[in-house]
Amino acid sequence: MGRMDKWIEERSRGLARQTSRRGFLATASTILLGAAAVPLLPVARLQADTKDDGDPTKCDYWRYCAIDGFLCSCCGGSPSSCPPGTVASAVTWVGTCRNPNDGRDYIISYNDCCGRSSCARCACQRDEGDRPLYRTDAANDINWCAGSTADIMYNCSTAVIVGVSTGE
Amino acid sequence: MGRMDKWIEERSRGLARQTSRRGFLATASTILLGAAAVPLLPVARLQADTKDDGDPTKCDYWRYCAIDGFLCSCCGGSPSSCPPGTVASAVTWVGTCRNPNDGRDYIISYNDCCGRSSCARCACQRDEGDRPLYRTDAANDINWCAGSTADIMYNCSTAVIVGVSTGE
Amino acid sequence: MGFCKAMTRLGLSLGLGLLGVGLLASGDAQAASAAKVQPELAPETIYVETMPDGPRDHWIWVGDVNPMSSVDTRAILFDADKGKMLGMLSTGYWNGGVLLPKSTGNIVSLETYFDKGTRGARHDYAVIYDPHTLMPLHEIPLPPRRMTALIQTRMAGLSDDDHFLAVTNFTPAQSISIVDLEQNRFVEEVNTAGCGQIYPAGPRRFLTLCGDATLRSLVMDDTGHVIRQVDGKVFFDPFGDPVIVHAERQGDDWLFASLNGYIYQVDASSEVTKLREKWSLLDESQRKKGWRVAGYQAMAIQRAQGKLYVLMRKGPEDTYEQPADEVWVYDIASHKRVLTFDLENVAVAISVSQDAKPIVTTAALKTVVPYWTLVGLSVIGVKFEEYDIVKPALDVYDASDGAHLRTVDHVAQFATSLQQP
Amino acid sequence: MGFCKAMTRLGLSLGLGLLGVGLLASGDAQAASAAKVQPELAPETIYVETMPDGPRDHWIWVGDVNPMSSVDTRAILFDADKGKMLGMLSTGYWNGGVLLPKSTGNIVSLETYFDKGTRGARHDYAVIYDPHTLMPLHEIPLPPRRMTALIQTRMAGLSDDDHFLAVTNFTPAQSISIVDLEQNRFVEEVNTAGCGQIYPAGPRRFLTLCGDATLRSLVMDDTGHVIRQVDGKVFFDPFGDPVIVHAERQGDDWLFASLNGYIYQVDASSEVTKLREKWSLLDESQRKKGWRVAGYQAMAIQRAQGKLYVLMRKGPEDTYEQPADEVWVYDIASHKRVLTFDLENVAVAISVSQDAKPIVTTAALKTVVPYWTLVGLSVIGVKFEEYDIVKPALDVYDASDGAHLRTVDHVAQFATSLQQP
Repeated sequence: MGRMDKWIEERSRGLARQTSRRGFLATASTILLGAAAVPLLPVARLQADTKDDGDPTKCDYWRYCAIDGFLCSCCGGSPSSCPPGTVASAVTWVGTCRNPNDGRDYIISYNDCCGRSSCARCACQRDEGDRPLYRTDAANDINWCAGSTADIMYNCSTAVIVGVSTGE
Repeated sequence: MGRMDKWIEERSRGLARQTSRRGFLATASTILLGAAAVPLLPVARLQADTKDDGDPTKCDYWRYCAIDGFLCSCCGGSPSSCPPGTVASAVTWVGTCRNPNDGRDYIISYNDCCGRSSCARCACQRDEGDRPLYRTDAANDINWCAGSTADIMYNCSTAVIVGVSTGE
Repeated sequence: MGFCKAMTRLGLSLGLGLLGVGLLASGDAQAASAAKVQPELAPETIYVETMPDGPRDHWIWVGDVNPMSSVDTRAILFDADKGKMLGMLSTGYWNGGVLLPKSTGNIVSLETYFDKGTRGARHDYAVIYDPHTLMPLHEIPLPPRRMTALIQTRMAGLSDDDHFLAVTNFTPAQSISIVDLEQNRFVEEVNTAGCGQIYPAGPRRFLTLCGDATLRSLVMDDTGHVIRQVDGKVFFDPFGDPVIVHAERQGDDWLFASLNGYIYQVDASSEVTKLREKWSLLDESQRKKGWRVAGYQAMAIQRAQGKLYVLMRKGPEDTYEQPADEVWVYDIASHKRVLTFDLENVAVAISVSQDAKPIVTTAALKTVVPYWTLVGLSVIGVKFEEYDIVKPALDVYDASDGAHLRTVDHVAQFATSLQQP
Repeated sequence: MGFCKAMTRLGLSLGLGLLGVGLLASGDAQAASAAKVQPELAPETIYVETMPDGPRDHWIWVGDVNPMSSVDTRAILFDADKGKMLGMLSTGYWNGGVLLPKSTGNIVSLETYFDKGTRGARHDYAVIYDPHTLMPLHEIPLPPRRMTALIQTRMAGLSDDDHFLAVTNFTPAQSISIVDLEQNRFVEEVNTAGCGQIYPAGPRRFLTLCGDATLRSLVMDDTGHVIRQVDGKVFFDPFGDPVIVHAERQGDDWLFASLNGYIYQVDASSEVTKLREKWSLLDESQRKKGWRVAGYQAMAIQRAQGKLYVLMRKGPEDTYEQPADEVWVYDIASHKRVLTFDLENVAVAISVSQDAKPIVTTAALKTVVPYWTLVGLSVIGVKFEEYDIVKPALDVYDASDGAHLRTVDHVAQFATSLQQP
């Protein structure tokens, strides 16, 4: 390969963890929760409000480290809310992302929003610890609207803060 | 506007009759026919076979002078046949196109093929004598699958030779 | 090949990669120190948004006919000031936008479904959505004969009191269905052979545009039954100078633009509609240059100011539905052109808000790489597919001077109509 | 602005404009003379095509998950030799390809529909299509629990005698539905907690891949009822070196590739499945460089030649589903790499034909403008959206030497699977 080539090769290698054309579904280690239930995870005691800088409509927003889908923030929702007219998935999967503002690792719950056709805006795929389908605890590519009251009709993905990871 | 601008302006003006981003449906003067019926048009006595050069998978093929839709030739059909699994529209509209191979004007019937989702290949729009919707005899933009046995589910458009125009 | 491969992957990655690297890096840097001083972020509970309250003057519904997948059309709501998507409706097969009764604030969507997606029995509905939750309130069955065409404006209309809805049918026989939006039920289907598009004219009257160049009055009783159809006077020459179907209303008048750049202003105050006056959008030199009205939804009226906003382009008559390059603004009373401005991106639909500080929004087509790139490619003869290199966008302008305020990307798969709440 | 406007219209026109002008011009030129000497073209009667007869070895079904409009997925059939589309199926919501029973030649499609497009009751069907007319022969209702994921291969399977169909369900509880394709009826749904994807192993046995790293046997009687489920032996380390789900079969063996570049070759000849052998696709230097199996449908086997075709790329472990850059070919018996070739365009799925002169087809991603254009833009820091600048294409190669034979453009909205008739 020529030099230009190598430059591109390196460049894209470096970017590989940030992006991927691969999926349109959500990713990262998975646990089952009722939509309102408390996650069965180690969660530190929490206080109110702090810095949460970054643009939730951009794929590089810190909470999206393990997301894979259309960003609800571009679809009428937010990192923690579904667009009007949709329902939140009853099943959610979580990832652990570092908040660059306080350097802490947060457990993020990637609920799908369901019941409308694909939002088709801000497709975002970031693959941390993605594993094949039989590893449902870490499986990417699964449509997690399955089991929602709107069934499998996938619209977009959120990134809800569950708490700070006390780390393993 | 700068010179580059003007150049482009002229260029695109010149091309305007060939193409348009506008429609996804068929165009040109319209008459109602049973799918198999004989068109109520002046048609000269015809002999068999002659030159019909040109690429039917390209929008510039001579028969498409008044077409507006996805070319069935790119979808499993041909200028005179619908793709497998579809049905021909019961209603058709016709245009008059000049065959560059023999210099004659032919009456072309633009049957839609219906019953599958958009073929989504070879979108082709060429606007000769396009008129607004109330001019159904010349209206563009109408989904002519209406009335077909597959109803309004539009898949692609054909360009069938009806005969040589004896002129108006 | 190695080149091509790597390039493609670069293409795949570039979109967000650069930003990503930057942010994460800086994040790591702050980490150690920040952790000590800052409190933790509080846990959240997911919820479903409802529409924000407050003024909706600068909200706009984009109608997406999604031609590559017409089974999956949408109506998508944007806040044009914030450039933010607020929500969307899935509107079934080949819908083309929504109707917006002011009295209830509800959203009316004409939707078509087949038992098995693309096959089986067809079902048409007038679906009424709650404006706060965007959830369906009523699904009113209609005769499965709704007309589908690329232009969807004027395919249906609301009576001035929002009590009744009229829907154009095409099989290709032409008829009109009447729906009662207070009872939420279909009333009746009336034969309107030779007439199609719909223009409201009062609480109990719809006009329909006929091939004989007249606007016929459909007069209803209080139950929505059409008690008489009254022919109008011929108001234009359908062969010499046809008008486009997307007319705009000002008071009792409907303004139709023609392919040759005239406005046919129809007096619809009485059941027998007639031409009030014909005036020109163009002087002779402009007309000679080939300037004409352009796009699918080519006109919008700012009612309080009495201003007509028109999408314009230069080209042969047959190109009257191609994307527009400019907006020309007219004072309706004096017929004078009071403003012109270039479009940031070519556009096929235009709307203007009705508030005191109005904005213009356009359904635009934006190239996926910079324009000059495509110029360069075209100059050296590189070909690309037209529908590969443009994406629909929403452009927002100051209506008073045409200043471009912002462009919202990826608003639809293919947007052909704009509707204001 | 004038510049931008005009450019956009040029962009819109360029695709076919140039050719068009040329052809019409020459046409006019010939006119006068030609008319005298040539007979007229005969009138035609429109008809509907049926599938051509003859060899289908080089036909390929492309599975289109159409992520931007998942309501409208398709399966599209191409003749890879002619580069011609032969027909398409509309396969409803989030289908991902078809199953192709050799014995009947029919096409089996798993389709999901909702009463009103995106809402209302869900209905799943196994739809059987006639291979000549592409019309539905049977629509067999299934429990509405079919699993949907980006990877659709191995989500369902056919018994070796094509009598039974097994379908993976996910609610997220896991189960498998059995369908009788001779009686065209659903037989039963069996609980397979912890196990999902399906791999046929004989006329009355399906294997399902379990989270505990085993392949469990589901043994049926002649009516399709599962009479026992038999656990297999653990054959890989699901945490240390997970295998990808798209395995390929050679005789009684199923070959699974792992994220670290090993083949786990499972002996499925008996109900208790076990690892036959583990062998490596990579030497240590290749592994150190980060080479690994890539894409969604990453492997294909040319059975007669005993050759394994693998999509490969360089990158971190997490990127194992990103598009591949190269194809590496192995002799299965000797485990030796016998050929490598670059891909014309990066690809996410691969298939190889089973005839004497086999071809390789790939579901590729091609940029909408030349690669070097995007290099140029990226070098100067111009950003573009990844999903704006690539379009799915079908690449065709000579399987014997990897020579690129042709690229077929616009084969889908987003192709993730390839299936051979």
